[in-house]
Amino acid sequence: MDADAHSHEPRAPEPRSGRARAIGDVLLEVRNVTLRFGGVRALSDVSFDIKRGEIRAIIGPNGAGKSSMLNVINGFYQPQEGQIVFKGTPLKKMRPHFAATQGIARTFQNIALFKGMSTLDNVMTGRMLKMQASWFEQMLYVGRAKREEIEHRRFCEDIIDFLEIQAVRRTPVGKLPYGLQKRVELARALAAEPELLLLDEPMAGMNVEEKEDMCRFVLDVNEEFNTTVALIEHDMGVVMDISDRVVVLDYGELLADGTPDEVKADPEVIQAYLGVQHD
Amino acid sequence: MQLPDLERFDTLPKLLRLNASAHGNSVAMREKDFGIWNEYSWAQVLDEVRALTLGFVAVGLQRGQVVALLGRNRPNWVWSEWAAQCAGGVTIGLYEDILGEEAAYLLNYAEASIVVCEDEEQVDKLLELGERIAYVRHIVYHDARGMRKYEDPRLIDWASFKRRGADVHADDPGRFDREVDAVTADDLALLCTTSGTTAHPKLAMLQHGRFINHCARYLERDPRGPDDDYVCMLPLPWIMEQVYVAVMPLISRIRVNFPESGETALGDMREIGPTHLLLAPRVWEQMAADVRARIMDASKASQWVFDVGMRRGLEALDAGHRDWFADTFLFRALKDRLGFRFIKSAATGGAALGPDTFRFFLAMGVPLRQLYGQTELLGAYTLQDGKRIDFDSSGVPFEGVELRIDHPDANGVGEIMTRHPNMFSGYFKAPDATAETLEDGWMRTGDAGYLDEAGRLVIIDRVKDIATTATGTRFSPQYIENKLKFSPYIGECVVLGNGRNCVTAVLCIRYSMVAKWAEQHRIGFTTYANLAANPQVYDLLAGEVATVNASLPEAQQIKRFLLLFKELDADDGELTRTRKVRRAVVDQRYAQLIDALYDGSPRAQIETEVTFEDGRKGAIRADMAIHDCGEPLREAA
Amino acid sequence: MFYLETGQYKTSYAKDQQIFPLVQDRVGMVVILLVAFVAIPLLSSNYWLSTIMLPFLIYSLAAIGLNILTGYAGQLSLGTGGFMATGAFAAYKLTTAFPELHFVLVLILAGVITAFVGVLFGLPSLRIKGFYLAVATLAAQFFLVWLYNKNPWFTNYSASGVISAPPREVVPGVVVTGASGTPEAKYYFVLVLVVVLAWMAKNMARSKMGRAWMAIRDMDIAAEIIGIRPAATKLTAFAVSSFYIGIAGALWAFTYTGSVEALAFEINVSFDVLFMIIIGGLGTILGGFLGAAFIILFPIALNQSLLAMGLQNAIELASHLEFMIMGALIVTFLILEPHGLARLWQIFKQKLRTWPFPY
Amino acid sequence: MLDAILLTPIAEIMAFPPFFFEVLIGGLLTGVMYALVALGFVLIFKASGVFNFSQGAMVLFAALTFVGLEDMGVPLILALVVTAAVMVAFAFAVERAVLRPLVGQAPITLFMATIGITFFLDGFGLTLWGSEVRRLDIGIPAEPLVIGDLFLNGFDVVAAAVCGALVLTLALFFQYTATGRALRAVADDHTAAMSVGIPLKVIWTIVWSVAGLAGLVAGIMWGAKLGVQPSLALIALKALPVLILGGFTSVPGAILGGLIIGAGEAVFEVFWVGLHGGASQDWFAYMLAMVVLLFRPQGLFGEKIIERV
Repeated sequence: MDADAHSHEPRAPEPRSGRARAIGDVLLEVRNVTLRFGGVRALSDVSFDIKRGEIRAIIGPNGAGKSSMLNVINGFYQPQEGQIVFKGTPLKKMRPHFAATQGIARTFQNIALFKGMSTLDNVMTGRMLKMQASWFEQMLYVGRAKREEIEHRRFCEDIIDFLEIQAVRRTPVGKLPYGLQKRVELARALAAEPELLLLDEPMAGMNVEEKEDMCRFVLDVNEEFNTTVALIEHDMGVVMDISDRVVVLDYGELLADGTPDEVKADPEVIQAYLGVQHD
Repeated sequence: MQLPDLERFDTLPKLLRLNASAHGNSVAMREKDFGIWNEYSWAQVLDEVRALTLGFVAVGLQRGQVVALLGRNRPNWVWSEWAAQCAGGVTIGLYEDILGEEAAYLLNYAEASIVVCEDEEQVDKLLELGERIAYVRHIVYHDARGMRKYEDPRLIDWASFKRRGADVHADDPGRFDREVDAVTADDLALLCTTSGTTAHPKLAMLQHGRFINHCARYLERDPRGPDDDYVCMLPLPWIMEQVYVAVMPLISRIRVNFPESGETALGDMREIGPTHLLLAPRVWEQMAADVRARIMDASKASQWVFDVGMRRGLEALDAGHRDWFADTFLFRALKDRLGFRFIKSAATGGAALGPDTFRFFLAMGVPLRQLYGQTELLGAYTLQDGKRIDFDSSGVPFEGVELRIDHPDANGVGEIMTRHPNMFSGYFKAPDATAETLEDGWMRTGDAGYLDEAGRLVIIDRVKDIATTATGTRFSPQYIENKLKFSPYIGECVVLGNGRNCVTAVLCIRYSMVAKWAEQHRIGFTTYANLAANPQVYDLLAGEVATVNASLPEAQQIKRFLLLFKELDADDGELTRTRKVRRAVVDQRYAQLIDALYDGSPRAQIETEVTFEDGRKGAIRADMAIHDCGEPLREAA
Repeated sequence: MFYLETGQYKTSYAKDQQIFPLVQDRVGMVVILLVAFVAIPLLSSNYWLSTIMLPFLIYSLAAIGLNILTGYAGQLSLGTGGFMATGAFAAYKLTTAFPELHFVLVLILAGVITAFVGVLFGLPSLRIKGFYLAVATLAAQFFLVWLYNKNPWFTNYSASGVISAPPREVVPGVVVTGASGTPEAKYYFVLVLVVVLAWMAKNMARSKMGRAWMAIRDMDIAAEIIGIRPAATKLTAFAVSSFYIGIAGALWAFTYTGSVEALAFEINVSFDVLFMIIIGGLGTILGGFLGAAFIILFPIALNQSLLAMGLQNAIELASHLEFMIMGALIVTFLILEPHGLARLWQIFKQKLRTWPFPY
Repeated sequence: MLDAILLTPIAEIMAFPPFFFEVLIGGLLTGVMYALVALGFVLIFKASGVFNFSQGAMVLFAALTFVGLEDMGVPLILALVVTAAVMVAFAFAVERAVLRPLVGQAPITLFMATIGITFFLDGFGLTLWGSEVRRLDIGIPAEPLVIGDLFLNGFDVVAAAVCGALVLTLALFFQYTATGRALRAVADDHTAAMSVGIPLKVIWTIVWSVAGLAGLVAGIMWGAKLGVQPSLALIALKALPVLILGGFTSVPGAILGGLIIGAGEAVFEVFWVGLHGGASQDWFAYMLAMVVLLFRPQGLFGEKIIERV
């Protein structure tokens, strides 16, 4: 990134106060989570919560354990200590597809799309859990199989329209430019109608314009579908603009937790994180 | 095609009601949305319009009040328009990309009381204007996404607007019919913004009856019917798109198809395969250029078929028949790829179209015709008959249209004056402007042109843009520029000579084409400037200029030209955002070059400021050769 | 000749999602079916029907089966021969134990049994991927063939271990198996089965199940977060794939060779079918047919050309050359067109769709 | 059933332990040869990430070439040298014609390409030399060796000794020489290997050559034991389950895996014959590997695979 990247960092279309949606009770709680890889502690006794309807950012320097945190939340890693409480139910052991059934969807830092499939098929795959057709119906393409293909297509088209990727509907995603791939991945996550959407650096590697678009989409998703969003992002401008509350991790430990303004003012954060970035 | 009895069905609402009752199940419109083409029958359209009409009634739209429409081309845009007219309202369409200031001006000028918007983006534009749009009482929006943050009391969402209409209908089922019956042929149907290049646009008042009658005249010349398809790609507020989409379908029941988005429009058009089409000249040019560019990347065999097919097709065109080889092996495929497989009538207008492009499409079998008109005269009123090959004229006027040339010069060129019984009834709230434009009921078009021996209209230029050399020769720089730009190798050009002793030109090469040409001729180059300075490129362009000169009278021929070291750029203020040359800027910025063109020097130097890709500015020194058209061409290496 | 697509707009998702959205493709399919059902039986000799068309159709079915597993779900298998043998012996045991059971039902049950065996040998796929899995499937190949070969129960204690397929009718009076079935009857029987099963495979591929397979193939981690259960999905792929392969094996023994013997399903059969899908095209139904046609026709063409070159008694040489050329072809395909003949057809079709433009 | 699985075999073993040991040692001796072929796999896998299915075909091809030359009257040493040269040439050809064009492709693609190579090599060898079984005599005495109560096949002992020596040499070469370390570096990180200064294609050619030479030795030994015939390729294919057992990247694993499978299949075949009825060598190795995979996907000696997200 060039030195003056912050001079034209993307501006969210609306100020935070302008957004209309209710922040409710706690949706997910991370309770004293400790995660170790062999002898390395990736996370030490981290606790925080995510409230319904909010945009929650997780920030921290490289290696702070942000991605590990997301991976614990959606069940890729099982923490050695602590637990995840989702919708009031403590979950000792989460598996990714169980997380999906519970309404947690996510995107990856390094796009994890199904490269051999078209945009539409990728998004349709996101509807997997909502489809009930038996294998027999699918084999004959009758009954629910056919009906669901059409119903869910309609739903997916809504998301395609929402994210403005109509023009690449039939394109194999492997052929799409990076920014569009990120959008398709978001579309696939949205197709699952998640209650909690985890975004791992949704704007990494994007240019200013693409970042602005992505910001708008994240805000719209949050507002339109009332989806709770937890995101990791490096671009501080973006984080401060769109998130309601921010968790700061450093070396696997919770450094601060609060509104963007509080976090910005926290001397420890400035020391550990911002200080490094803005020397 | 039997038109309905237009004496009886003399307003747009009555025609709509007629179609819904007589042809309720046939398809009126299609819109590609969410990946498929959704079809709307006339009955469905009437249902929508009825709900919207009564919605307007419910929120208190008075007869004669103005409803503004703002958004992308979609069926609901047209439905709202028809609904407003059913309720006795007058509509005004605002261009989708209109700026806030401009919108405020027009809304206030038209005293619009209701605005129908597409989405959050448009609503946002209006709400930012705050109290400056005081006449606006209601803003109806179609797409609710992102709207929850607004609490403006003027906002009404589409669903509840229609629900209010439905409630009115439930209370009083006869209301809609009474509203429709109350509209008369003399009522205003819409205000149409004129294409003012300067200052604010004026609003032409167009009446129901006249509009219908004029479109019926048009249909006599270019008939269309219920099995025909039109694809709506030009901005709806424009007069011609109003003619094609809002009025003609009501009379002829041609189906209107709306693409999914701007990005997908050409692909969507191909899916439909329209029978009728109207595109701006630059779109036709672009299409032809795209075809050529894509063929250049094709295999040798495809290129051979293309070359042979093109040659035979063009020869056949000139000879007045079709060529089986070209039709079978080239044009059938080509027409399909472009979506012209079913085309019956295609039109272009608004500016000149290059003869090469014209011939290209005619040879292919696309019956392309030039039209000419003004907003005040309800759009086109001359149209080529499509029987003779004719690249210059805009055809003969429609039945009932009178046309004369005011103060013709020796060549018969003068200002075009037109009148017909269906023209506009004046500018809205501007009687002075109306009086200025009309002369005994004749409208001053401001265009210079002449009638050829067959009575066909030939347009030269805007009257005010006609230039005169020091020796007294009148000529149209734009006319010559257009001819120059028909060359695939010339991107932009500025023809000079007003007040000078001869005509000269500053040319900008069309980089993509010249670069390809250079590659094919193994000419090395690094940058645009480098390529433009190449002597062989000069020779190439000299040939192009000579071709144009051959079609011009001696006194109007280009005597000297140079190839500019850079492209004219909107970022440098040399072009408008719509890519028209800003002559004054060019004159001032390149004064040194222009002087060199006239002082006989073999080269010209200049130091000037340019804007780079990344937005930085910097000074550049350039040195260019000047080509003297009297010089014999150097032998190509 | 060219695809003309102008005006082919879709007004519903059902139309947009049909197997052949373009009218030209639908017409083409009808023509192919007419050729298969009318022209070929009319014009072909019995020799052609029984030595070329039958193995072609049956191999196509096996290739579709393997393609479901390898091409769609991304699980490499070298156990096809073993599964085909399973189908053949399951059908044999069923039809000899219950002679009155309709033969189509026998085939389906044989497929189901093979599916079970397939799932059993697919279990390692839950833990391992790629060539690790390939080695595990070799276990199925060697073990199963050995099992049917060694254990006389499977051959109903026949002395020679080679047993001829008993005659079975599909409709009264029409025998479609063994030596007493006419080539026409067998051909039509197999053709109908293959057409129906190929259509079903396409249906699965374009439904939820197919997308789950492809998701697992393309990126299993992402598939899991969407809620796809990797274990269930992989095992389904093994089951469906084995079902197809099992039926193919039963048809092979009952209609083509007419004898049920384990040694007809040696490891080379596994390789042949694998080559079919590589040459034909991974992850397409069409690829199975193209690959099978290639593998069937190629040796014949080679033999003919060797004969034409005057090399009499060249049968052994031909079979060695066949190995060599096949190996070289596989490598060539993997290098030049990893997506096989089906992709070449796609590219050609794309040309027809865009000509004279290159794209 | 239980009887056939447990009681009878144990009883037989207990009844005459020396016989058990004879079988066991015979199996171990065969296992050394498996290990040699497996080492060829490991070498190639470690250095290029290619799972070389054609190792078995290389064994057959080397044996065919060798015996073919010998039958033509070429002296043994010369035949050995020429065959070795052919295997090196083959390595060059593979690198040039297969590996280089496929560089960067998915491992599974390369795996399938080696299946293609297998077919090519089999066909090529058979086209050149014909498919009849050929006897190969390299002068190793076949008298039984008697050690105490044990009767051992003398040929097996010598063959195992030769193979064992080669295995040991390779293992040491891998562990202690600069080239060996470079080869291991390549396996871990291709870019790192470049910085060592050895071009990848040279490394590939080396490992394929070495694997070819290992195949040659194994081919000669097996050929001398069983005759040179197409089924040699299948026997050599057993190196695959050996690897699964030992782990793909572990040299000691390959050796141990070879011994386990050699001994295991011999003992199983002889003492559990009541259970399976014979010819269990066809599949024993594969089934064992499959069962191991179910419980230890990384093999007995491989490192645990941690999946990073």
